Amino acid sequence: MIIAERKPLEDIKQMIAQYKKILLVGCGTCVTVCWAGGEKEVGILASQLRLAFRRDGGELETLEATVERQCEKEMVEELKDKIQQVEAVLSLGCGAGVQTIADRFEETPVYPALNTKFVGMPEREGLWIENCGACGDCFLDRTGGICPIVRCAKGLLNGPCGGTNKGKCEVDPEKDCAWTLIYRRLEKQGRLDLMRKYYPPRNFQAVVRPGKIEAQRV
Amino acid sequence: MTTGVEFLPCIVAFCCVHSAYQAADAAGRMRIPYPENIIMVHIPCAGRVDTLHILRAFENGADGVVILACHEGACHHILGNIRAKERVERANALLREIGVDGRRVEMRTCAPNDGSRFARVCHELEEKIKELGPSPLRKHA
Amino acid sequence: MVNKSVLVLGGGIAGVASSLRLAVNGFKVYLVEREPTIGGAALFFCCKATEACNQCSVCLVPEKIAEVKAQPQISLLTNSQVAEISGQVGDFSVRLIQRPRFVDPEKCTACGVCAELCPSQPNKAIYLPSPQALPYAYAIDKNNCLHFNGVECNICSQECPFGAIDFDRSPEKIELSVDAIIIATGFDVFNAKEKGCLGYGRYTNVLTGLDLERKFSTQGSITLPSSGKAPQNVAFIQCVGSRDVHIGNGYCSQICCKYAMRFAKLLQYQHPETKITIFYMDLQTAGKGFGEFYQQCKETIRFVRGIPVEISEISPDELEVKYEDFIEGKVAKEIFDLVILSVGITPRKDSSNIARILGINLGEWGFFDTQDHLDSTETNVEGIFVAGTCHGPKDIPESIAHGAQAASKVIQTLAARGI
Amino acid sequence: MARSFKETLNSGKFVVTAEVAPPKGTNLKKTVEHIDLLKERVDALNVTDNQSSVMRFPSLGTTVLIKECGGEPILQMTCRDRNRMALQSDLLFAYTRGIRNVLCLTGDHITVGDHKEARAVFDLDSVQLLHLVRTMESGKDFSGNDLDGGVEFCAGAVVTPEADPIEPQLIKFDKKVQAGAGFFQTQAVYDMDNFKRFMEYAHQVDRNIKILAGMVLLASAGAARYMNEQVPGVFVPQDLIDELRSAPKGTALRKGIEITGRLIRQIKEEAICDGVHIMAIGREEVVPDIMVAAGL
Amino acid sequence: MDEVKIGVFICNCGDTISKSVDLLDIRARLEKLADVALVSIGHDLCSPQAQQAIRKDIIDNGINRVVIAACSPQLYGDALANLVEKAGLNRHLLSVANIREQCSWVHPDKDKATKKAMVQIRMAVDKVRLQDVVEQAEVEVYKDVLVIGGGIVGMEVAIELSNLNLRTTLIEKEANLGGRLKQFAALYPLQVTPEEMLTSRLKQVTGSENIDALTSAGLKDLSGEVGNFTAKIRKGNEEISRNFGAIILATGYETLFLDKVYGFELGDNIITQSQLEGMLKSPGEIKKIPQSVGFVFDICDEHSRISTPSTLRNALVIKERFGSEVYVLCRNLQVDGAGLEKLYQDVRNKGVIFFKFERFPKVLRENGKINIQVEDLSMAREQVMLSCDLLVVEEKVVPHQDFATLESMLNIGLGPRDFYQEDNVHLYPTSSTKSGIFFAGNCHQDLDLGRALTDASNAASEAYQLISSGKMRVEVERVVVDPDKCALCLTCLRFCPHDAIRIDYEKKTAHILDLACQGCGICAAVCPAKAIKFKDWSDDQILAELEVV
Repeated sequence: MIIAERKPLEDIKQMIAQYKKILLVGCGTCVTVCWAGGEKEVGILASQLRLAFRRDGGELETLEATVERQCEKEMVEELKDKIQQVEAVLSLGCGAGVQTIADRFEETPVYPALNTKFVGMPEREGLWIENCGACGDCFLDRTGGICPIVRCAKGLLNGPCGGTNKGKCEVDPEKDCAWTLIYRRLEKQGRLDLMRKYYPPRNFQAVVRPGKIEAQRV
Repeated sequence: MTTGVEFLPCIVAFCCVHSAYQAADAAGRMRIPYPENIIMVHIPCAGRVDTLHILRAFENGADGVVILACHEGACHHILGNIRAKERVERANALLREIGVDGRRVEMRTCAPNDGSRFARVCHELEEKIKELGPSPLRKHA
Repeated sequence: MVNKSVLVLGGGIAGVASSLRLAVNGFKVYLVEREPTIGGAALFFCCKATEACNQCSVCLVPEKIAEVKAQPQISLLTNSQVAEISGQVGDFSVRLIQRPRFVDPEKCTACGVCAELCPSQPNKAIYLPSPQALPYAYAIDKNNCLHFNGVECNICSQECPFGAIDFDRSPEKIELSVDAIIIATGFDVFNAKEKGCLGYGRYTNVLTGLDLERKFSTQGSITLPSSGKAPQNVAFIQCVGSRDVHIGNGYCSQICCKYAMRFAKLLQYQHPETKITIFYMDLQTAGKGFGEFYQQCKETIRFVRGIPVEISEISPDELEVKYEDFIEGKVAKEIFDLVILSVGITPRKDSSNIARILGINLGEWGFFDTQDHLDSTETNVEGIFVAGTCHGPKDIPESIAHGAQAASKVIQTLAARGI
Repeated sequence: MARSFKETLNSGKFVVTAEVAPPKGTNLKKTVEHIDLLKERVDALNVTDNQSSVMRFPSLGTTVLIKECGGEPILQMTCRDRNRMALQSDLLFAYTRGIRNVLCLTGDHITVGDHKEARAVFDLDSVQLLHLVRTMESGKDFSGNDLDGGVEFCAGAVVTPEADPIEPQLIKFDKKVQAGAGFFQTQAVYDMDNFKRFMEYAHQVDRNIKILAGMVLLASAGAARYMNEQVPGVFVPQDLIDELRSAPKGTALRKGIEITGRLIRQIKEEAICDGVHIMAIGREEVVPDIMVAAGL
Repeated sequence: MDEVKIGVFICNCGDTISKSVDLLDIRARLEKLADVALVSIGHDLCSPQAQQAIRKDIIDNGINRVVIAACSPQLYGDALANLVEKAGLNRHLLSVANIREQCSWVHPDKDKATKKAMVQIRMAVDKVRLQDVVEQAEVEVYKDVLVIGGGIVGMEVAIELSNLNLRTTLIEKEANLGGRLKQFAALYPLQVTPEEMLTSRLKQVTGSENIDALTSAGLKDLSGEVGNFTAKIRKGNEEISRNFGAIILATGYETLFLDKVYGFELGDNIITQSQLEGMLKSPGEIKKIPQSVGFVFDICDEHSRISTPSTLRNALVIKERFGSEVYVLCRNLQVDGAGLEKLYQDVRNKGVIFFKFERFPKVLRENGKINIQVEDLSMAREQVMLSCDLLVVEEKVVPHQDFATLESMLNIGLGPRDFYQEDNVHLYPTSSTKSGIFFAGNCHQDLDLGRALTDASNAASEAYQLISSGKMRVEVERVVVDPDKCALCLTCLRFCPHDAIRIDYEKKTAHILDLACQGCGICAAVCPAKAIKFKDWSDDQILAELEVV
């Protein structure tokens, strides 16, 4: 699931400083689940912006809308009449959402209110961690289901670096060293041979940016 | 700063039905006066207040917002007052981001049969908001 | 619907709990209460929360009373006492005497007009028994009201917008026939004056736990009775009237250690600079979450093992407490500006008379005795049960549980006898 | 011309190597002094490659300098700063300047250095780098194209004998040996029993693998405590720390040298491994004293 | 939605409110508000005739939303809701403004009080305009109760329920019922002996056809909500699935000997209370009658109601049976149970010597004897050396081992020291955070035998009260999830304090269990997609009320 986080208010204010009337668009899927861009956050950000503008002596009129998925052209189409009434759009979707709106309504400037961070999962409610780097060449079959590319700071494929200490990573003493976790799981499953094999360097161009997938006709 | 006419702060109080509302009744029965300009919005539990409600209260011109909940460990719904405290902290952060004094949002606790404490809390709140002055977020004339 | 009826004698928290449990299960309940309002002693206790709740359970009482209000099955007979009871289980006939309240609870809306106009000093003759009273109506205190002391005054009855006040009411006899009886007549606080050497009643700054409850629930804080200043150095003395065979109380009242520590915490929350000492024999710190509470108390409160034997007043603000300090092994003297006697629970003075009326026997220390110790509600008379502190010391949740147990035993006994 | 490091390794002599850290600039004066001081005394001189991700004068440049001064350099290469193309072209250049020894390292993470926002490459890791060197020696580049003029190196790697947990390290050690590592220089070791246990394992994997025990000079008790807490996989026994602490004021360095000397003499006499790699980080000038203290 | 017509009924409470609140001015201003069809001021709304008049007004003017501005809803709340219902409206289309206790009684200044009363009534009008109908319904519920734990408390609960003729299933993980009762040597201060009590309870349990006792059985899985729980019970290797209306946990406690705290291991002359009780229970086991016995407690667990009574009991049994010397060392005697103080006096009169310590006593083993060095407070801190040939030490009271798995299955939260039941006043004495699940005995509180039996009876009657009628009244969809908006993010499920939310994977939405929901509204506030609507306190109602600021 895509995890995003709201930009600081200062940055958002600068983006829309010159506008009097804007439309805030939320997205009902990933960013709702990670509490960043759902209908509730749209309401809170709109209210905060109105207060901020009033604090600086100005006035801001806001329209609010939340589409089911911002990365679908048909769903973004529903914003048509609201967009006509505003000078700019502030999108609370992930990067894909912002660009779907920008591509569809080219005459109206579209601004991102969130920073799309990573593909991840909730460790507990309110705390999300990255556990997939979308590298295009999944390695999980060889490590018992723990991704070294994302969860090891250096993305190593052949075992831990010299910097691991008591199972923790050199970069952050709180973070587990992925290879220690892999070692323990493979040992538990009796599949340490997987760790003993040599793995050649990764194909870093497995996903030529920007990625594209052409599905066979269904 | 108050130009002659005495600044009367407008405070919105989200009152939990299980504690603050009954404490207000108890204060009433003991005829203990407290400031009139506290607008009491009743909620089934302190956990029902959303950060949006707090911000909207400021948009409508409130000078201070308070959530009056049960004491910690005495909430009918166990976690209601703890959730409310987290939301007040978030509202504080949002207000500071806007450049407004975060102390305008606060959470206080009281017991349903403690009328005198309810009145005391209301007076303290009014003093504090008077000291902070009118909210810069009021609608312009 | 069940056409069985039960008499619950005593409207304290235990009686209320029994009545609620019976009413919800379809029983008709006559809740008889001596005072003008139900709620018993606990209704006048104060909330002992500091920044967090300290689990004193006092706020459960108004909650349960609100539930009684919502139960049409329960009819309240306040200001009344039992005169005579006869018959056996399934067919008790009860004669009650109801002292006049002079205010009709059905009509009175507690609007307060009468109290404003009442001329009697120092406190009004017509009053609201408590902010959370039920029935929520005013009552007239006969010996304080001018009307009954030879003065032609009926201002309140004329001014009452609802015509609720009627002076010429006389005590009424009420006859009832019920299937079972639950006695929940509660307790009396130990009269600290019996311990003359501790100076209660003689020295202004020696108070009991009950005085603290009253002061906190009315004023919300405590000041020295002698000077009105905030207390600097407070002493709590435990086991006053409990665990003392000489005065006939060979039992632990169970609640004094708990309320003493909660008061100590509340006092220090309001006046952080106050130093507090608790003199104890054996600290009763068992109970849900109370061990952890005691650990917190240990950080800020001084505990001294040894019960003081004598208090003498040097000046109203200086009380010299003489006690045997086990740690140093010598008799020590210390000055405090406020001393609280943690008085315990004792049987009601009129419990022997009630026992006579009902024909049930009293236990060793004057509480009502129960059949076999395993079932702590059935008395020696079948169909008569006991609930709450009239059977022995209990705190509020335990009284509620005991009341519910009595109610459950009533349901089972009557079900067993096919009534 | 000094004997090649490979011959020294195979000669069965007790091999001693040391380390030289290039400057953060172009003033090579001190580096040349260190090279001249040590080039005769030790069998080979390691040159660190942006150690702890701190940008410095390049390792390749320093090894060429050592060659010019007549020393036998070991080129250290990390995978942090160069991708597989840059690594191969650097190796071709090094070979042409007579550099025959290379130490393959994964390298510290970019965020522990002084260019925390730089892009870390890590195209390869140390094991893959060893495979790269072997592939080039077979006359092909890493994509299988023929080289016009080949190379030939004595490639080595590092290992942490007292890492916690140790098993993953040992698995990686096997991989490096299978990848053709000619020699190993270990992380700092002080507890000889632990090290002996590691050596037994190492000889099980490959009888004639050459291992040099890493010797880091302890300048004070504080430095020893720092090593224990901060440096991964290093375990300084308490008695050494006490020994350092009990040393009178100002003589802690002398005590450090004496300890390192004693450890080297023990390794030599008990033939625990094939030699030592002396790391006197920032105090290259005392290496001769250590060697004297070790009776080399 | 038919056109909204609001009726505002203001009570003057016998012309007392109009003394400090200008009701006529308020009425004038209210009549101008949109959707307000009728504003009437009554003398006393609580009187039966006034309520008749209101009902007539509602029907005549076709009012479909009612605002009552009078005294505290606590006093007449239900009566007013019934009134609205009798007038043909749903009882949720009512909003009350308390202009007596919270306005005229506390604000002496007339125009300020009038202004506040106007604000209060305006908010009630704005709120009632958006209030929804919430139907009430009666739901069939199972009249069976599951009792987990077959100790004395579990059996007592089952017996009580069967006397109230409710069917119960009693499951016990051991091979036979009785639990701790089988171990006790005596039950002082109660006169009855453990054997008598055990046999009487077993007879009643096996005798009653209402009780189905399953031994060496455990709960494997639980689903559903109050009124219809579905429990999978594993007995031996077979699995039984049954439905229940309520569940009562009586899993009791276990004891643990903490040698690190005591600083020495057990041996043949240092044993724990449970071991001593085992020996006293079967005298044959005692190889040598101990001449002097020492009891020591209050070291590893200072606040338990278990160590004092069991020590006093066993000291008395030893004194009576063997007449040996008995010493008791402790810090505080927990005698706050019925009859315990008297037991303490009896034990002392029988010659048992008590020592109170502040610092822990030192215990040394020397050639078969145990020497205890304690600084006795009652003799002015004098060092006292005791020697005895048997030392009985206390064990720490801990929850039964698989409390964690059971808790995660039932999802009811843990209280202090990992015992059940959160430490919250409103749950006392036996309720859990989830309606329909209750606790009895030492699994949630520290109880001596007398209190445990009261607890058991109370838990049984709580369950009886809940499901004995076989039906439960429920507010249908008072809190409802809009499936289109729900993003299945599970936030509401994780935040609900009463575990009243489930995920409906067919309809791809969260689903609120009406019976289990206790109406706190936390889910509505926390839902990131604003998909949850709490009909009595919805977001738009609260925001509408805030417009008055």
